[in-house]
Amino acid sequence: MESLIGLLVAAPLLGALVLLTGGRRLDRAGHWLGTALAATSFVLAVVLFFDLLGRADGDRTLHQHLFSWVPVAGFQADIAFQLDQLSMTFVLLITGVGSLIHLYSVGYMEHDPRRRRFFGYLNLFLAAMLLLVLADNYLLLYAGWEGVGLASYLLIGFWQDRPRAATAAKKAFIVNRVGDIGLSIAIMLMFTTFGTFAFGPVLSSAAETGEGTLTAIGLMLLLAACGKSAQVPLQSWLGDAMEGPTPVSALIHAATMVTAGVYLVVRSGAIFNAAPDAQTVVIVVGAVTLVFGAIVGCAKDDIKKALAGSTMSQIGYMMLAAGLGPIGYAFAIMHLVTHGFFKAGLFLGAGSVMHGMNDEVDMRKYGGLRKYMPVTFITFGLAYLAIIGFPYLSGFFSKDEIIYAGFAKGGTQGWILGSVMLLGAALTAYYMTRIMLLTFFGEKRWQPDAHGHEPHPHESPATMTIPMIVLAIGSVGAGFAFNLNESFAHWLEPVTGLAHGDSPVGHGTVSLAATAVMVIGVGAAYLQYGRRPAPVVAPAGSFVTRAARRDLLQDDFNHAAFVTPGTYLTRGLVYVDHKLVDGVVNGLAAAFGGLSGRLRRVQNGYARSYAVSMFGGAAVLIAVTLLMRAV
Amino acid sequence: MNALTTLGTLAAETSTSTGESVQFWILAPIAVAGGLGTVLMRRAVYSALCLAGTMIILALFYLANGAYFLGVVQIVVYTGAVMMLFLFVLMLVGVSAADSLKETLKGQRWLAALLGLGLGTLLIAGIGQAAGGSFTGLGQANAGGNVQGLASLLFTRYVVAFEVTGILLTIAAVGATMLTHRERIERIKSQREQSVDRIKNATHIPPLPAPGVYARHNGVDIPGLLPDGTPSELSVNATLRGRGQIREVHREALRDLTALEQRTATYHGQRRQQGIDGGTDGASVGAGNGTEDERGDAGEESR
Amino acid sequence: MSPDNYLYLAALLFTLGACGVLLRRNAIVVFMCIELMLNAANLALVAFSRMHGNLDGQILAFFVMVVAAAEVVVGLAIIVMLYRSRHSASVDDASLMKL
Amino acid sequence: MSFPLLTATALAPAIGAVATAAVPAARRTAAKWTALGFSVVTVVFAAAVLLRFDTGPGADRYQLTESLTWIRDFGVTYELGVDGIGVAMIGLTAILIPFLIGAGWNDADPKEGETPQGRRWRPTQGFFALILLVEAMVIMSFAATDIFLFYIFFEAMLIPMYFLIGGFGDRAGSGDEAGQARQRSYAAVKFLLYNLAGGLVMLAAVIGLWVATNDQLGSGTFSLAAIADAKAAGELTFGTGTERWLFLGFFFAFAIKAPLWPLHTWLPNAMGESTAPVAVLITAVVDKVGTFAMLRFCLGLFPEASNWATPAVIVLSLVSIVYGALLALGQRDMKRLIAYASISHFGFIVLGIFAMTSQGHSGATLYMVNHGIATAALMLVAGFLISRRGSRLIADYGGVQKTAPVLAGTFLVGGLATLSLPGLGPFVSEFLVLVGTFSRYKAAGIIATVGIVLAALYVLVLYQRTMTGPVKPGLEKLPDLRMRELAVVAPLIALLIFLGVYPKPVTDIVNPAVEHTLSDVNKTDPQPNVTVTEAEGASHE
Repeated sequence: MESLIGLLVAAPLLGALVLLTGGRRLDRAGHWLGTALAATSFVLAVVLFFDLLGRADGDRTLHQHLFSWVPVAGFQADIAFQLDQLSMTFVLLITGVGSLIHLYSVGYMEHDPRRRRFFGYLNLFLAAMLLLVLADNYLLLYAGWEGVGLASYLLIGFWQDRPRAATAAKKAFIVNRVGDIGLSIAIMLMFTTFGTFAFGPVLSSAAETGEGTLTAIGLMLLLAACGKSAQVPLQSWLGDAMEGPTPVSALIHAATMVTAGVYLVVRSGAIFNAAPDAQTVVIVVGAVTLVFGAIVGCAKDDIKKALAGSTMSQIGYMMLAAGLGPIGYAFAIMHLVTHGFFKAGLFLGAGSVMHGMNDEVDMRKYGGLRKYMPVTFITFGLAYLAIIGFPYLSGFFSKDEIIYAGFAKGGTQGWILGSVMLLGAALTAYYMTRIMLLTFFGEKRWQPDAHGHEPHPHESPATMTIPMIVLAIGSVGAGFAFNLNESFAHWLEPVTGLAHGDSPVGHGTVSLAATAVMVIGVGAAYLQYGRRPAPVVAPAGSFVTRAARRDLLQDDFNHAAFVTPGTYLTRGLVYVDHKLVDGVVNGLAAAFGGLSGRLRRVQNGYARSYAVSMFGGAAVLIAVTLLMRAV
Repeated sequence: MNALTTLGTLAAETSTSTGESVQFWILAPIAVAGGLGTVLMRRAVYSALCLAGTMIILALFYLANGAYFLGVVQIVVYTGAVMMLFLFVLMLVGVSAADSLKETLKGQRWLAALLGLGLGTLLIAGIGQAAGGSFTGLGQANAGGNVQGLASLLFTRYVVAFEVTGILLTIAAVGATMLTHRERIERIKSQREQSVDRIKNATHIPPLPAPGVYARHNGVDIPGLLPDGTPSELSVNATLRGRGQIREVHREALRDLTALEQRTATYHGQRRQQGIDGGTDGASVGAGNGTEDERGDAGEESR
Repeated sequence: MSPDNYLYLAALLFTLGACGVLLRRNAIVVFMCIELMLNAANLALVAFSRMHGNLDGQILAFFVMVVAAAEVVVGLAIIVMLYRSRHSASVDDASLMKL
Repeated sequence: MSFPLLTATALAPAIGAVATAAVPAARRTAAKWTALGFSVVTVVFAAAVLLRFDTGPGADRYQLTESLTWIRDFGVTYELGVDGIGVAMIGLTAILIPFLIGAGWNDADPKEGETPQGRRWRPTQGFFALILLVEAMVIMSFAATDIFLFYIFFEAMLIPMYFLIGGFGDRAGSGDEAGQARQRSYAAVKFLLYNLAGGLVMLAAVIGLWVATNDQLGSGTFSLAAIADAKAAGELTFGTGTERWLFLGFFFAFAIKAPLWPLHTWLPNAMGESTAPVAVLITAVVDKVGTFAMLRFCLGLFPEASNWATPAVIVLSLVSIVYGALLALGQRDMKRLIAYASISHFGFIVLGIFAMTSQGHSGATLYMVNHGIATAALMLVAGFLISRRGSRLIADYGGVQKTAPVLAGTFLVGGLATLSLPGLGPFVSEFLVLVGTFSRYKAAGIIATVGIVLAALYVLVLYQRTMTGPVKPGLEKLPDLRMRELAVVAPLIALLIFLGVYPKPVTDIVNPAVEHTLSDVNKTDPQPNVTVTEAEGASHE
């Protein structure tokens, strides 16, 4: 069985290699090959899953040690995999959603000349992501971590001839790199502290380590998580990442990659448990992002950016839950999975809408689409209900559990967290409803685009609708299934541990409150957008709105804080290097040149003046000898 | 010869005799004067002669110091051969090529003077320091005869050096011939051929005009005059021309001519007044000669 | 008188020769001055040999003469060449050693 | 004495150089093939060295040794021998050269409309002969275990390099031929003077060393082995002052060669003006001699002084890392950008060397190899691009990826290797260096990580400006990589991936040598402060 783990990663990796180096002859069948390989690894994942189910709770951890990667004295890094419940969950999510989105892309990218390469990149992403979640040590995880970064870079910038896409891709990679510093420093700290960075020994011996070190490691890990999961303060790239093709946004920037940060935190739970300060910071980051993303989501008119904001805020939920420790880990992952379903579904829906609307992304130019694309409408609607936490859909369960856990943190902290999350829930309901109304309800507001093409909204082909349907089913049913006598939490318990804090408010109350705020949010949105037709051109709006449209000025801040000074610094240094460092050298050279220029005047070529110096020399010699004798 | 022996006896003694000192004090200033002359004379020939003089005096000093062989060699080889070589070269290069003593290099003269003084004083100071009053004469060294003594040394201790210098001399001789030898590219033309192509390209077909061939001058360095009185370069030897050693005398010659004509004219005037004596013939003949001469000259040129 | 005077004379002549070398431009004259210096040296050598009472000084002087002769031969040949090529025997005209 | 394998390895390219130079002017292609052939022969010999090298426990430190007396009076011997580090470097050199020759296949041909000036005028032959000559000298300096011998080749290398830089410019004929020539000769002279200055100081140190040994051992020696024995026997002990001066003398030369800030300014000129293969030759092969020599001579001969100088050197290397990266960001000229990137990387290498940990040393050695290959890939592709457009300015490019996707792809891979992406060789080495540094000097390690971000920045900015976006006018007809060019780049990339995924072969060779070096400077790795309980650490079975 263990040997299958390697195959999980190998299949898509093979696909990537073949598709990227294969050349044009693969153009016709390439996409099917990619999809097939993705499906293969999904099948393998299912097989392994049932194998794990077949085992006893205790030994549901498989290891596969392929070969020693970097053996240097004390520093032993291996290419080795570890499959336990946590990674199993991710593997299923990744391969499952991944395969669906491959299928979807077959239709979505049909007319793109570089479709083969697109699938190559998708496979590459799958391989890297699987490596990330299957690695049994932090260094290998780091490899996968950067691998998904690369894949997302390639996919965001897939339409490279669009300058904005290229810029967005670069931005994403750079910001992630900043996060990666955290991960690498964390690994170095682990190495210096434990002499290893394999999950097993590190996590098992985390407890008997000084809290200071652990806090440092935890914060560094958090930094990495912020980069990858677009948490404040490293969130700025996610919005721009929507430049990429929509399937990419669905797979990478909604369902899987952006949740890697949560995986990292949960995986390193042992460390965080022993470092409460770090946990607090995690919680804060989560809470801030939660609200931040929600606000941004409320203001955007670009449907994908709005969804991106929502992603941010949902991951904020997960992060917060992960920060809560054992009482939150399981639910963080649970919400992660359900979110994977409905957010992927939402994105695919959005993609299908754009597909029908000549890639128009401005929601204000949609309207009344439910008549034209019913399947999209229904699937999108179900996912919508799921995300706003409509009772007994998946979002309802996972989110409520998290909110409950927040209260369960206890004390004022608990109250603060709970209320913040409730506010978040309200905002979620508001912006999702807004999207829903602007897109599918009301009158049609689209006009011919620049080329005078009147968009003809139509339902997408089966390759696109089928995944949407599957995901819709998932987003409806997953939460319920998971929550049956906490099956999901118990499944994860051996890895993450499970605890029930003492909540001041009961379960029912929390659910009730959540539903209430949800209703409020929906109502508010309906009042604003449902009753009267929305203006095609966005109104100026208040300062807050304008700020939110600009992602709450995050880019402006980054620009002012880093980009501009950096540019000036480099310019200055170039000048210094040329004028100062080089100038000294050149000056020296010039000085010598001048000196020799003077000296060569002596060589005037007249034999007689040479004779003069000769006799002079003789005279001096005689004088010296005489002096010598005299002395 | 007896002079030599007396000098020898002088040298044999361990302190110089008054005779020698007298000789020294007479000859030394002359030697120095010769040296000065060598340095300061404008014409190279004079420098050479001065040098020769100095050398002869030095030869005498050698003799006085008991170096008979060297003294003789000095006179025969140095003064006789080397200096003559110098004079030959001077002749080749131009006897009267007197270089102006005007200094071209800036400050050269001052430096030279300074160095001269410095060097001189230093040397003299050095000698003064080293001077040890008494000295052993060449008595027993020259006992078997100076030449024999030299020979025995030369062919025993210094034989290698001697051979080497021999080789050096040979090389020098060969080198000198190599340097001065000029490779002839084409055969020397015979007189016949020369005249032939003189005719061919019609350049002074007749023999060149003779130099200075007119009244009261016949030096080779004086050009003949054309009828209009201007000198004819052709009439002077090419070498002299090359060295610019043509004596430009035609002006006063012309002046003399006009004076002569003047005189004849006046003489004729008197003759007309007096109308006696046949001296006119001679005069007329002379004048006729002169004119005849000029005509011939002019004729040569024009032809 | 003491034979040192010969040495003084030699020094004087040598200096004169040196000055000549520095001052004169006519290569031949320069040459003569060099000869003068050599002769001065010879005089000193002869005087030395007399002082020390052996003939080595004279031998040396003899060699000096020989070498001087060789040198003169070659040198004068060079001068003649020089004169042929550039119709002047001035050492200043041959100032091509300048870079 | 067995077959002199090392001599043969060095001799092969030398003979090749002569043979290539001897090819008549008209037979240009023949010359190219000759050069290629001999470089391949060298690879074979290097492979033999690799195989014959015994990495087992208890193997000698220096193997394949050869020893002949040379100048007895000065104790100069012809001593060759390699430790693991030397083997790695020789391997790198031997492997790179054929690709450089392949890449520079047409670089030295007479330009269009340029008529051969006479029978003796044969730039092509000269170009390849010089490259082979450099290879021979580099291999010798990697193999020499006699300090004087090393010094000779260390210096002699400059001569062919000088001609390579000054004599063969880019085809980037941007009109102003004369200006280019001036720039080129300036660069060549600058390169020469810098390195000569270093060499001079080193010579002084070499003589000083000889004097020191002469005073204490009675007979001066340059042989590493002899000195090591004498030290071990306690017969040879440098005074603190002496040792420091000698160390500084050697280090100065190596720091110029390496190049370390602030002695770096010759590199951008040299790499900017010379053709791409020569630029690679400079930074990937020749400069490595500097860092290699730091490991073998500075640390090996003057351990105390090395420890004494460590703080200063670490600061310098940190400055190099950040400074080089920032300047790379500021460049307008592709090749200069890569040059500054190299400066940053050399900072990493030196950092690893002076971290004095086994990770640091192995990392540095690996880094030398990886950086060589990565820079080769990036620079050569850049060279292909430049030769197509005839300009080195980044601003002249854009959207290349649309017209020449393969070129863009390879360029990107090269770039990713430069920013040390996991899965490609440089990542392993860079991380080892970082860990090695961090485990001894926390702050230094953290500052060095900044280099990671900056590297990503300059690489991706370069890629974005040149390859993405709308196609710049004048590039519509840009041809994609040709067969020859692909044949040059593809193996390099494969090599990068292999070294990234399975560097074990290299580390196995390097590790023993590293242990020796560490014991030279009598340092041991800092131990983790928590002893891990291998509870369920069933991570490897």
